[in-house]
Amino acid sequence: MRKLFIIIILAAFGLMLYPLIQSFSGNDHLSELATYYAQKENIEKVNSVNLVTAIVVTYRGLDTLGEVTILFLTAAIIAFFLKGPSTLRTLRPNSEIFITAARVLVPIMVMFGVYIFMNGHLSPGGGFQGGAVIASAVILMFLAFPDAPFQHKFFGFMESISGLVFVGLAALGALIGSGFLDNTILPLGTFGKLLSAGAIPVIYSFVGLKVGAELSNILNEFKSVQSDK
Amino acid sequence: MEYVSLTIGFIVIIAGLWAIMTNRNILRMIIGFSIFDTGLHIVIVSLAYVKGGTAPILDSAVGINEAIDKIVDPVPQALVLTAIVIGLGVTALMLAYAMKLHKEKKSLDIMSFRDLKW
Amino acid sequence: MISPIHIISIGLGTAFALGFLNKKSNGLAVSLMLVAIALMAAVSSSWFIKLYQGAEAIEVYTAGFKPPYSINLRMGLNEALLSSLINLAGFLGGLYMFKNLKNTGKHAIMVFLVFVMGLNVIILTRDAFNLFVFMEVVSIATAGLIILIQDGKSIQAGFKYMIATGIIAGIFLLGIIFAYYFSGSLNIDDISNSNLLAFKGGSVAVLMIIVSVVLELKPFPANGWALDVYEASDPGIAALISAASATAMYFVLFKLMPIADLQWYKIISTAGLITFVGSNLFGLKQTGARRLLGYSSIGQLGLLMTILGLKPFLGDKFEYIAITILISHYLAKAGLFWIAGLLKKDKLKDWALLRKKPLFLVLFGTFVFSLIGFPPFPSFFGKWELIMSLSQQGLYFTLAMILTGSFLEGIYLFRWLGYAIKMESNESWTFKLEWNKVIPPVLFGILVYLAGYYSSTFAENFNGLYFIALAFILIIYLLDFLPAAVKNILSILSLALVSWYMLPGLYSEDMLRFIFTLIFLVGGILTFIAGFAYKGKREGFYPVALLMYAGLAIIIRASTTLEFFFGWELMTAGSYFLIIRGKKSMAHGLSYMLFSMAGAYAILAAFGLSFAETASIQLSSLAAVGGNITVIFSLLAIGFMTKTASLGLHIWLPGAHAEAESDVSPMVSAILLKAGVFGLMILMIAMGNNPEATRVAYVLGWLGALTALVGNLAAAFQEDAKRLLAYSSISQLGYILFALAMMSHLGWMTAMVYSINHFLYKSILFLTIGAVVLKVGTHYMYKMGGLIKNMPLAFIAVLIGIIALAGVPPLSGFAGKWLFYNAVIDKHWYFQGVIVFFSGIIAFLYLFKLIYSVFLGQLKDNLRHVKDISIWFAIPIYILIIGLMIFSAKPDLVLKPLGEMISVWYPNAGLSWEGGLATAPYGYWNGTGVMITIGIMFMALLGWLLLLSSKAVKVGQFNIVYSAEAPQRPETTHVSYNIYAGYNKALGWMVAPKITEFWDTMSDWAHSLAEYGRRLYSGNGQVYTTYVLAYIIAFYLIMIF
Amino acid sequence: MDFDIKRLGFTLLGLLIVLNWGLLMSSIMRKLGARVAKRYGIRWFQPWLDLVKNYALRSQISHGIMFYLGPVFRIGGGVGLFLFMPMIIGSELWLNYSFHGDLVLLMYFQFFGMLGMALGSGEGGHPYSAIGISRGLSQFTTIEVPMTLAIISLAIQYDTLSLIDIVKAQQGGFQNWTMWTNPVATIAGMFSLLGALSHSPFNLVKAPNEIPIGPPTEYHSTFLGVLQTNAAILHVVEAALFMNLFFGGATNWFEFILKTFFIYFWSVFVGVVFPRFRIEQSVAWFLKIPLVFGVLAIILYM
Repeated sequence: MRKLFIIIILAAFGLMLYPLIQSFSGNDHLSELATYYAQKENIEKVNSVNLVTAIVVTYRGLDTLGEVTILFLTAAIIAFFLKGPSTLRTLRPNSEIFITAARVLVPIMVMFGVYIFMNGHLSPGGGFQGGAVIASAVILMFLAFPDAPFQHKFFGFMESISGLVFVGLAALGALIGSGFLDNTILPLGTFGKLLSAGAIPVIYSFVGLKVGAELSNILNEFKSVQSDK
Repeated sequence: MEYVSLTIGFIVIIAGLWAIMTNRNILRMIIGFSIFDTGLHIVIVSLAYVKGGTAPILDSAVGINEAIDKIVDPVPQALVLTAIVIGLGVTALMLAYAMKLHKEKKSLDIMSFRDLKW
Repeated sequence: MISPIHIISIGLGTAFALGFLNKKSNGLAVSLMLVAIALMAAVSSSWFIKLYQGAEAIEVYTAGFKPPYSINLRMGLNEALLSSLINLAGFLGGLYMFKNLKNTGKHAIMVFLVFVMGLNVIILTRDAFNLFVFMEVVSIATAGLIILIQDGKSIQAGFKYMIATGIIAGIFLLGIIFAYYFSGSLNIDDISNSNLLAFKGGSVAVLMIIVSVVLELKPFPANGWALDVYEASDPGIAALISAASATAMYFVLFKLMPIADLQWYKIISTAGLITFVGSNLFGLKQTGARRLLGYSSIGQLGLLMTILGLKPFLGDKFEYIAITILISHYLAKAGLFWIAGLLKKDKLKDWALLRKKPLFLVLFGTFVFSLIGFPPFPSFFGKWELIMSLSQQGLYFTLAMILTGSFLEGIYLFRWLGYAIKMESNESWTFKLEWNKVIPPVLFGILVYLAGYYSSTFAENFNGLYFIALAFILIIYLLDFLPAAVKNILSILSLALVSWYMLPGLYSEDMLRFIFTLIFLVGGILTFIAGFAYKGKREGFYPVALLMYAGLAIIIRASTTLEFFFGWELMTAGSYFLIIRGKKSMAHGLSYMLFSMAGAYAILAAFGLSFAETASIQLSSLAAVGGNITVIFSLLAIGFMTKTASLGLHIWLPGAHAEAESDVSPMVSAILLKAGVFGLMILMIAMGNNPEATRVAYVLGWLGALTALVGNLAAAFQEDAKRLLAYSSISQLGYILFALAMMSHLGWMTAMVYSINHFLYKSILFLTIGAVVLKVGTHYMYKMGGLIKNMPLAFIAVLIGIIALAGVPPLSGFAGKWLFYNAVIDKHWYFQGVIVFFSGIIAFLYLFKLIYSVFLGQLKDNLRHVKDISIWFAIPIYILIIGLMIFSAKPDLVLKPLGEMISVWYPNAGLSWEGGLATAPYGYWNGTGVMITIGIMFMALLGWLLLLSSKAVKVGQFNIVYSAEAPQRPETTHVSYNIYAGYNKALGWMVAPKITEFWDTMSDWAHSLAEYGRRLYSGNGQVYTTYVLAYIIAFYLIMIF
Repeated sequence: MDFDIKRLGFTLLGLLIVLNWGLLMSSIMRKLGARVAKRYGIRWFQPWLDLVKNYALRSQISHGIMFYLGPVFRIGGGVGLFLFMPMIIGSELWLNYSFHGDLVLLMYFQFFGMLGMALGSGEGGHPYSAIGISRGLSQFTTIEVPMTLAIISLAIQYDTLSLIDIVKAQQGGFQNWTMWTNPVATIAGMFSLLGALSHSPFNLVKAPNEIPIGPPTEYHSTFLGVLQTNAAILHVVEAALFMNLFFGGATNWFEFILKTFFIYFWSVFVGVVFPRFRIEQSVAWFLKIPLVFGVLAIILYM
């Protein structure tokens, strides 16, 4: 009975979505807004090879700030939410292969993460992606070395400092540049080089650090609900 | 092509909602949310597609002067990035909730958590 | 000026920086957070001041690009106001939760700070996607704050909140992305300019955007999750969710509405209306404070949503209405949640503890009254304008539903207030009050008054002087620590001052108002004199009594319907508190309040209808009403009749008057009821000439006659002296209603004479019986008896009172009866007249019972040493008796000017005078002559008897023939117990409590409906998601059809 | 107001006539009642003897001030009613003080005595007196309903509430009496007269035979004398009221005596024929048949 009701509702919902498909006609050319972003003179104003990055960090940087804030919030909430005495668990020891592979892979993964966010304005990728890769290195570590101490102070510090830098740079844009999150507070550099696009690589790097730190923190909180001792 | 991905996106959305609304297990519900979010992301990206366009990253294939004609819309791509991260945050928080709820009643059945009502 | 964007920098920067602090410096962290919120508040409020002084709204572009290429924030007047409010609530809320936050640690502090910051961005941003992002920020922060207390319930509530908002956010995002696809922009202004509604897909996108914001506003019935949040989270958080989040979300809807069209406004207003009524209906069955507040919050949001939906109809009034009601809700609801948190009691009945701290009781009352929309609070003015505009637009159904919802809200809020004031409670206040938890509600309490004053300055033709009276009452309240005598003197002086200021002018200009002023104010002074009999402080008595008198004086002074209604509501509030002071008055106070509220809403609706027709709120413009006259007249009459306690609307009165304190009974009986009479007279003067009004008046006449009959019959069967007098008041007011409804010269003369007489003798009787009750300690007549020897002063007063009430010549009561006969025959209302006459004779039954049972018969042993009534009661009683005697001996002193006054409206068929002899169309009467004749005859006969039996021997009490058996029920041995048993057998069916049963049944139905309906909220979070989705579908169906 | 010694003198004389006629009438009626019951009955001057005996009794007790004042109120009610009642039409002086007030005054002045009496005997402290009063008041309320209807009907008919004018309108012959011009009102009025004079079947209030209930039992000696005096006056004045209302009034004392006798006789006649009602029966009864006649009386003249 209940399921029938749900089926009816979902069917109705599907019917409601149908006009959207009906009115959808694909795109033959860029929308006016996108055209603006893709115009040469405007690209040069930001000087980022990756247009998505230009939008994410500069044009719509406030969204990104919100996004960072959401991860920050989640980490903070989980931190106090899952606090409390942990329950014991017993683990079977990890296999040698796994541990050895982890030893090799973790530094590489961290490096790769850093690479991704530092090149966010030049190639696919960016702060979030890089941060996520770093966090996956951390998760691998948790699995391989469950007893290893987690430097949560370090990660907390990383998180705060990168957040502050982000906000600071953004505010600096409002103070000395033409607006909040203006990337031209730093020299725009040569199009296509690592040191270009003004503040974008700096901001994205710190976003990457922050995301990495936050996700690691979250993972640590989940982990520490159970302990081995 | 874009119609297909759009329709698939919608189907995934409805599938996600179905999962949320019919599974009494909280973890399955959370998975339902992930599916729902994924559907949304597919829809967003489908809307960004421009016929014959490529990724909005300027390189040897797409010069700075011809960007307008060759790339797909970068805006939804930026938005979907944000949306994904938000979805991640929400999922993480829900999982934390699920842990706490389980700790409270040793059950993951949503029906067990009806202390507040009326 | 600091750019508004730095609200974000400050908030986020501080939140990030808090991560550096270690565990030990949590106190510092909270302080830093408060500093940050204070800075944010400083930014927004400085913008508010600047914009209020006329500066242009500013736009902030991010990254230096214009929208739609970048995200822009707007700081206009509305934005500045709302973000200031949010930051203020955030600051006080943070202060309030200082300890909780400190104990939970820096992470919770960060979440709190981000929450407040996010709300600010929601207000400021003009970009749809950015809005989505920050709504998610706030929603996640809320999910975090809900679990701050970390108990099982809050975790469940938080999870339900997350799944519900998860789906809502998804739909919102879908809507936004399609809006972008169709319009090519994410800027809200661009989207609204691109006419999405022109095609199907666009409409669906608009639907998704609007409906998800509506869902964020917790519409009924898709709001089960929100109720759980209000109930389970820490009250400090619930306060913020209710005050700050709701404010922000409401603004979002306001911001997004331009993308939709008129049809959508209508849908929104309907959804709001359903929420308002439904939520308040379900609130009836709640027993927990926080869940109740949740229902109330949702109800208020529904009202606000309705108002937003009505924006196209309200025109330039919209902002005033929305802001006043929003601010009332904001201040009151936050305040109530904070008080709930202080008290730490969730059961409504346990709130009786609150009265151990009078300050909080006052605050609680303030917030409740401001939620309902009583003056002088902002919502009063907002609701007034809303009703005026609605009726001007002809939206009667909406109007009726809004009033219904408000009424339902009043039921549970006043019931709750009654619990706090009167419920039995043996607990003592054990926990300490921390200053940081006291300041926020106190500050909001002060603000709600200031906001009220400020709102009144926008109202047209509103005399701000009335606030002086309120300020004076406030002073009296602040002086509450003084002994009662001092406050009594101050109160008397203030009434005397007002009388001295008002009376001379009225005497020459407006006799009608002069007489009522005399009754209200001089009567007030006399009843205050009796107050000297009370020792101690009498906490809280004087402010509320003065509030009632202020209301009465304002009614007299009022020149516009707004002022009249203002006074009317003040009077209601004051008298409510006076009534509920009585010993067992909790239920009576509530029923009084409910009838008064219903009556007030009827009046309000009628004023609205008249405004719609005449486009004026002058009281005099009531006369110009033509089209809807039957409805307006009936509504006003019903409204006023709730105060005159006419049949059907009377059930509040007996208990309320009987249980009131001894000197309060005459205030609420002899004086307060006359406000209804005054209202009826104003009404009939304005509209009486219309033939349609005459038809309604015919019904009123019958109603008055039946009221008189039933009131007197019921009085005859009472065992409680004050209840008896209360029923007597009902019937006396029935006479007055009947006489007024005749709408002729003699009829009005009768009504005025009855009003004056009733004031005189009912004051005398209630004061005397009240004083006796104070001495003997019981209301029940069968516990008294034979008091004539102990209390000669009281006996004489009651004797004179009942002779006058019975209408026996030569006292002034007869003047009313005589006029009444002439009026009835003149008007040809014979049958009604006979009923009234019959009930007049029944009055003898209860009058005899009253005086006999109390003063005659056998003196009870336990009363053998009772002293006479207090001198402070005797003074006003005898002043009134002197007044009564003068009126009796020289009725022409009063009747002649009355006649002149009434002939302005009804020039024909008056009295003609020859010395003391009055000649009416049918009869004649010489009051003075009758008095002298009877006086001489009586003295002569007395002399004769004295001559014949001067040697009569006085015998002892028990020197009578007496035989009795051992009693089963002692009271039955008192002869006056059920003395009219035979009469009861014959006629008792007429007073079977049919009407009480009727209202009880109504109330039962409402409660059963609420009980049944609220099962909708099954507690299953998954089910709530189906509601959410079904709600969206429902909107879609409405849209396509 | 001018003090008119001549008017006072005539009024006192009228009072004397009325008192003696009242005493005589009561003795005649008691005699009649006894004969119907096949008893011998009292001697015709018995009421005067009773009166003299009571006034002359030397032992007098009082329960208090109100007890003392009760009879004063009571007789004040009777005498006052007499004062405001026009006795003989055609003579300005026999109209007493009726120029001070109209029919309404008369109707309400009836209560003056009742109330005083009730209070006085109430102070006596005997529960039975209160029971008697409660019954009296209960019955009285309903008696007044048909009476009021009848009076209003008359007021409509004659367009006045002045008793003098009502009587004057009935002059000029037998056929002008209200009895013929408004028979329905007359019937209603005569029904309520039965109650007003408290004869059987409506005499539970006094219950003279079985139990010592009712106010008079509390009083004795002078007080009782005063009450008996009042009773004599009141019966005649009540009858006079009905005479004025329904039977054309009186233009001389002979007519007055004749008419009041027959009016009084009517109640005695009914009383002899019917047994006594209980209080709830009599209350209900007055709200049945007499009420119907009263309502009819008004409907006919509306």
